[in-house]
This record gives sequence, C-alpha cells and structure tokens, in this order.
Amino acid sequence: MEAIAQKIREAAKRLLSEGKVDVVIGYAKGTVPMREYPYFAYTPEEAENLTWSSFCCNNLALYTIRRPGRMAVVAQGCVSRNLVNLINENQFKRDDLYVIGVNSPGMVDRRKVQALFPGKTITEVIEEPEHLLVKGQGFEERLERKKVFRSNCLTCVQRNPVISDEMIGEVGPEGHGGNIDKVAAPWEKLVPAERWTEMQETLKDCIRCYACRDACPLCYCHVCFVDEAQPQWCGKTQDEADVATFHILRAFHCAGRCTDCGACESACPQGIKMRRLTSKIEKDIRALYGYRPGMEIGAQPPMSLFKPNDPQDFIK
Amino acid sequence: MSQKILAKNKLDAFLQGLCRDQDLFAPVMKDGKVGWAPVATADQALWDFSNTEMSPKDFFFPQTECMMRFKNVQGDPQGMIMQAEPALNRPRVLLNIRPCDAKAFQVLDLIFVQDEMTNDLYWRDKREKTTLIGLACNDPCPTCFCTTVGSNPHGTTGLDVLLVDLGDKFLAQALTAKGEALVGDLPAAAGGDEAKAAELKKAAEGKISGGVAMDKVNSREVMELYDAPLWDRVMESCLNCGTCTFCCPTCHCFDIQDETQGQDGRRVRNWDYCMSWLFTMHGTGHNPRGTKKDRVRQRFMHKFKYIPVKRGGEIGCVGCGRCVRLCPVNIDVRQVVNDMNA
Amino acid sequence: MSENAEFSPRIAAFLCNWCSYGAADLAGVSRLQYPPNIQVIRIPCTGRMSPKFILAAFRKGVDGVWVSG
Amino acid sequence: MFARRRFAVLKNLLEYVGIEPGRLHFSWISSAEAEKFQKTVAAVTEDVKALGPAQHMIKDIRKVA
Repeated sequence: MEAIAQKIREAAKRLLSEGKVDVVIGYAKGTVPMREYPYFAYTPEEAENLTWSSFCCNNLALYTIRRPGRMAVVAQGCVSRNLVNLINENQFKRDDLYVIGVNSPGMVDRRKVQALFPGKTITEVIEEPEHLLVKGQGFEERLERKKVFRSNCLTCVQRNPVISDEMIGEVGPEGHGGNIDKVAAPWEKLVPAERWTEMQETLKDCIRCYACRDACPLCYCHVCFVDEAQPQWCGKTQDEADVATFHILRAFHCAGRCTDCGACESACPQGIKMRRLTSKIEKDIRALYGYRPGMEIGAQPPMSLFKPNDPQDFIK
Repeated sequence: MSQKILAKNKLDAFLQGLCRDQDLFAPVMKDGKVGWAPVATADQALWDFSNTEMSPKDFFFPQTECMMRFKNVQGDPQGMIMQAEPALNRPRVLLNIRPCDAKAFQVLDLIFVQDEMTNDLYWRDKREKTTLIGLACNDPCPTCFCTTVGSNPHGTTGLDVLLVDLGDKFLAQALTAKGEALVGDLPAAAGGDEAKAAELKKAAEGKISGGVAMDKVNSREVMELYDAPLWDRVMESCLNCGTCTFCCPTCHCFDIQDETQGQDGRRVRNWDYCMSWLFTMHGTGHNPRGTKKDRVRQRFMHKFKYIPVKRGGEIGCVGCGRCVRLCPVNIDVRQVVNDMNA
Repeated sequence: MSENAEFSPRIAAFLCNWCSYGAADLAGVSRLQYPPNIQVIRIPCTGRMSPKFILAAFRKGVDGVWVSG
Repeated sequence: MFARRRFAVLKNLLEYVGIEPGRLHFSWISSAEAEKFQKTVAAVTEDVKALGPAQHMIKDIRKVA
C-alpha cells in the first residue's frame, strides 16, 4: 500500500511541476482511523499529503463535475468507470483529464471493522499486505482484509481502471469472486408484502441527510427531484412514504449508470444498505440490455437507446 | 445540592421509581449501534459506552414535528378549523445522557426561548417535562474535545442529576430541585467518594487529546473570518450533505411546510440544514448562499462566531465529536476552527 | 375476492395523446362500455412519462396505475 | 420505444420493493383500437380490484405519529 502511495505522490509531483495539470485529486489520510478523504493537491508540496490505503471509499469522479481546468484523478476501477460515464455524458473532455490508474485492492468497510469491536473505540488501523492491525483502547487484533471488505468490493468485476494515462503499480486481477446478482436475490424470493416490510426495515434509520446522493458521481442534477417544490414530488418528513420515494427514485435515476462503486453506502452516516436497490437495477440492465455502465468511452447509455426487439412481455 | 450514593445492585429499584409515572429512555445497543430507546430495567440500558451515534436532540426537537392540524371542508360555515397539537402527556426522563449533550440543550434554550416573542412552545413544553440524568464520561474518545469548548466530561450544565461511575456504585449529584426529588432518598455519599469522583474527572479531562483554540477567533472581527482564505480549501471536498448538521446536538435549523390530504392538512416542521442550497433559496430565485463555499462557511461561522457574538460568548458547539466521526469526507471541525484561529 | 366485492378501485390512467387517448375517444363515440374506475391523464407521448408521476399517483392514494402508449 | 426500456426497469424495481405486480400496468393501444382499450380497462380494473386498496407509498398525514 505504502509503495503505491509513494508512487502516486511521485506521479502527482511530476504532473504538477511539469504543469500538465492544475490539480491532482486523490486521497489523504483522515483525522480519524479508517476515513481517508478526498484531497486536492495544487502544488508539488501539497502532493506529499496524498495517500493510498484500504479506506479510499469516496468516489473521486464526483469532484471532476463542473470543475474548470485540467485535472488528474487517482482512479481505481470504479472511479475510472464513473469518469468514463461522465465523459460519455459530456460533462468534460477526455483531454482535460489525466487518469492516474491504480488497481483497487478492495476497500474496507469501517462499519464491518467497528462491528467486530462493539462499544469499543478504535484508535489506529495499520495496513499490512493481507491484514489490518486494529488497535484501540485496551485491545489489538489482526483482521483478514477480505473479511471486512465493503460488500460492493466483494462483487466488483473491474478492479483495474478502464482508462488510464499512467498505471501505478501492477495490473491485478479484476474481481474478488463475489456475485452482484446475489445481492438482490434474497428479496426477490419474497412475496410483495414481505418485500415492502424488508425495505422499510432497510430504510428505517434514514435521516434524509442525502449523503448518498451527494457522494454519488451520478447525481449532478442542478436541482434534484427531492428539492423541487412545484410540484413537490417528495415531502421532507420522516414518513415512510417520503423516505421510500426518495430512495426508489434516486435508485431509478441511476439506472444504466450506476457502477456499484459503493460511495453511497460508505457515505451514509446510518449504515443504510441502499445497494439493495441499486444492485437490482444494475442486474436488470445487464440481463435486459447486456450493458455494464462505464466500461467504454463512446458507449451509448442503455436508457437513451432502444432496439426493436427489446423485451416487452410486461406490456399488454 | 446533595451528593448521594446509588449502589449498582439497587439500580433496578431506582429505575422502577423513575418509570412509575414517567417515560424512561436510555442509550441501548441496537443492531451494533448505540441509540436511544425506552427502558424499564437496568440491564436494558447501557452503562459503559462512549456516546449515542446520533444526538438526543430529537426528544425536544423531533426531525418531523406536527405543529397543528387544519380542516377545510367546503361549504362549512365555520370555515377553516385549526387545531393545536396536544402537548406531551407524560413527563420523561433521559437516563445516562452525556454531559456534552445536556449542555447542548442549554445552548439551544438560548435560541428557542429568547424573549416573549421568540418563545418556542413546542421546544419548551418538552424541555419542561423532561428530567435529565447524566452519566459522566470516564473514558472520552479520541474525537471528543468538550473541554476546549467550555464543556466537560463530568460537566453538570443542563443536567438535573449527574451520575459518576465509581466502579461498584454511582455517585449521584443532585443539581436541581427536580433532581433532588429523584435521588433525595438515596444514602448520602462519604467524603472519599467525592474525592474519587474528582480524581476521575481530572483523569477524564486528561484523556481529551485534541481540541480547538478559540482566542483569536474570539478577538477577530466577523468579516475578517468571513473573508479568510481558508474557506476555499475547507469547502473543496465537502459534499454539502446534511450529516454533520443532523448528528449535531446544537444544530437547530428547520423548515416548516403545510401538507394537505383532501380536506385535511397539517403544519409540519422538519429538520433542515444550511449545507443545502434550497435552505436559503428565495422565492425570487436569488440565493444569498449560492455557492458551496458560502454554505460550508456558514456552519462553522454560526457555531464559533455568530452564536458567541449574539449569545454572550456561548459557543454553539459542545465538542461531542459526532460530526468528526460521521462526516463522509472527514471535514474535521477541530482542524477548521484551529485554521480559523491560526 | 368476496371481501373486495364492494371495493371500487381508483386507477390513474396516463394515456398517450396520439394512441390510447385516441382509442379512449373512439371507444366513447362507439358507445363501448368500460369500468368507470379510471381517471384519465393525457400526456403528449409516453416519452413524457416519468417515474415521478407513477410514484406521485401512488402517494396520492390511487390503487393502480396504468400507462398506455 | 425509449419509454419501453424505462418502464421495464421501473416495473421490476417497484415490484422488487413490494408494490404488487397487478398494480402497475402498461399497454400499447393504437387510436383505432377502441375495443382493445375497452378490454384493457376492464382487465386492469379487475386486477387492481382483486388486490384491494393500495397500502404502500401512501402518506397519511391524518394519522397521529
């Protein structure tokens, strides 16, 4: 990890000192354990703060939106797919972007780590090749990284960047062996009434902070539908209908665009599993139209395309 | 006020007394998270925890609160009928609330109840009917910084009773008449117990590692801080989500809406947050806080400059560290304030 | 079924101006009888249809939604 | 045509979260097909009737929290 981080810093310093880009967007070490944060390096000195670890959970593609100038972005598989998405959606030009590609080791879910130490405070987490050394007040334990992966990293199919101008470290294997189709499967077996109860159970802690929306590199509408007042599609209350409306429509707006980067779940202060909704759509889009978002520059988004033989059994 | 001893094997009896004609709430462990829930016995409540994930402000200021209901039946000679929401019908006790959270309510009192005109009866009703039994922090976490913003792990501000865990028993300090009524019958504490509590207090204060310095923030002019270049960097990674404000014990902004359903309607007040562009959007289309920078700056300036200036030096932050722990992009309030103070 | 015998559902029908709305018109002039449970909302094309409309209809308490091109 | 793709995904999603399959209907009727219109209205009404009143997604503000 540290070796990769060092190479990222070197690349960033070179790009900035040569004046190739105005800013390098990467990750820096957070002030609390297991929380690296998006960092913007404008000078070679600032590039020293860049890092790379198991906790780079934010999707940096978000910060390229409506950002003038030339930028370099540290991108693992999912971030690069979102960059491709944004290029395809004409948000910026490929020429303005320099991709510092990294093979994703699979990011770690800090909630899963914390859940192993209920009620205890973790003060430090040290990276080891396949393990994490977790230290806290009065305890120390070594965890296998794979056991505490974010669930979307387990089902990842694209750990290497799709586009990159420079690859840091080796190109690695693409997946971790999980199957995204299985995320939605338990719900699909239920009868409608049970599905509804299960969804309410999943969403019950939602506080409507919209961190999932704001962390998502797909959600860049100038005015989100939840903020529209005339008509008001979705009330501001904690009523289950309002919460459900928000989550259903947000998920649907990501149809054919979601790369399953997991930024929404990582950002959620309440640990809500909204991938239960988005993974279902991802699966449907793949099954119905054979499309995986963000894999290729110039690909037509499935929702703005049709074929004469598209499935239509559901239409009377 | 009196210093009493509450033995750990007498907790159930104590709690039974509390529940008799009041609703009793305490932090509990639920799905791996510490949150508030009704309790009846001592083993249901947590006695050793850092703090609840979310602040308990929703006991007094619920995220969604109905303010009144109305009916507008066509042709009804009475016209529109408006009906007040009933007040809280049973008094409440919050057990094991942390001193920082209790202090937050006192800060909010300054805002919700200012004078005759600014006198929020929804807030006041619930405040008056609630008793706060605090549990002193013997083991503050690394994100706590209460001592540097005028709060304390063993602080008594805003509490009716403060419990201090002495190992095999609690030292119960009654702080108000309401508190005295609850613990008055307990056996009195010995001098050694009070000394031990003082020792624990000192130890807890010593464990607070990080913090904020406020001296220059206090002496600088508002506009100097407002125009400081630091905001350009603070705002960069901010998502403009509501996490920090919603988990904050002192954030108190809201939005009032009327909702209708056929002939019925209600006026409802929901939490709102200054990070949202919609929060300050005017009907004219003008937005005085139109950029991300304006909105990020607002939260810190409000807590550390506007509130102190307007409320006699009281800081709008109690140092609970929730926003530090929960911010999806790790915007650390301690760092921001120290930058303001630089 | 029996407990719903008296139940008369409300159904929001989003009809395309050029297709189903025309069909509804023709059904009317042809004096064809159909259940009165639908409340027709004319849209310029099913391409105008948004998922928001469907959820908004459910939120307003309709028992079913029918979109027809 | 574009709508067809959208509805396919939306219908799946709504059924996935627990809206009963018979609540949401899509059809394709040309302006000349008055009879198909009549039949479809009858079929849709029948389906929805069988399911009974909708329970989900309704925000009942009269209910006291």
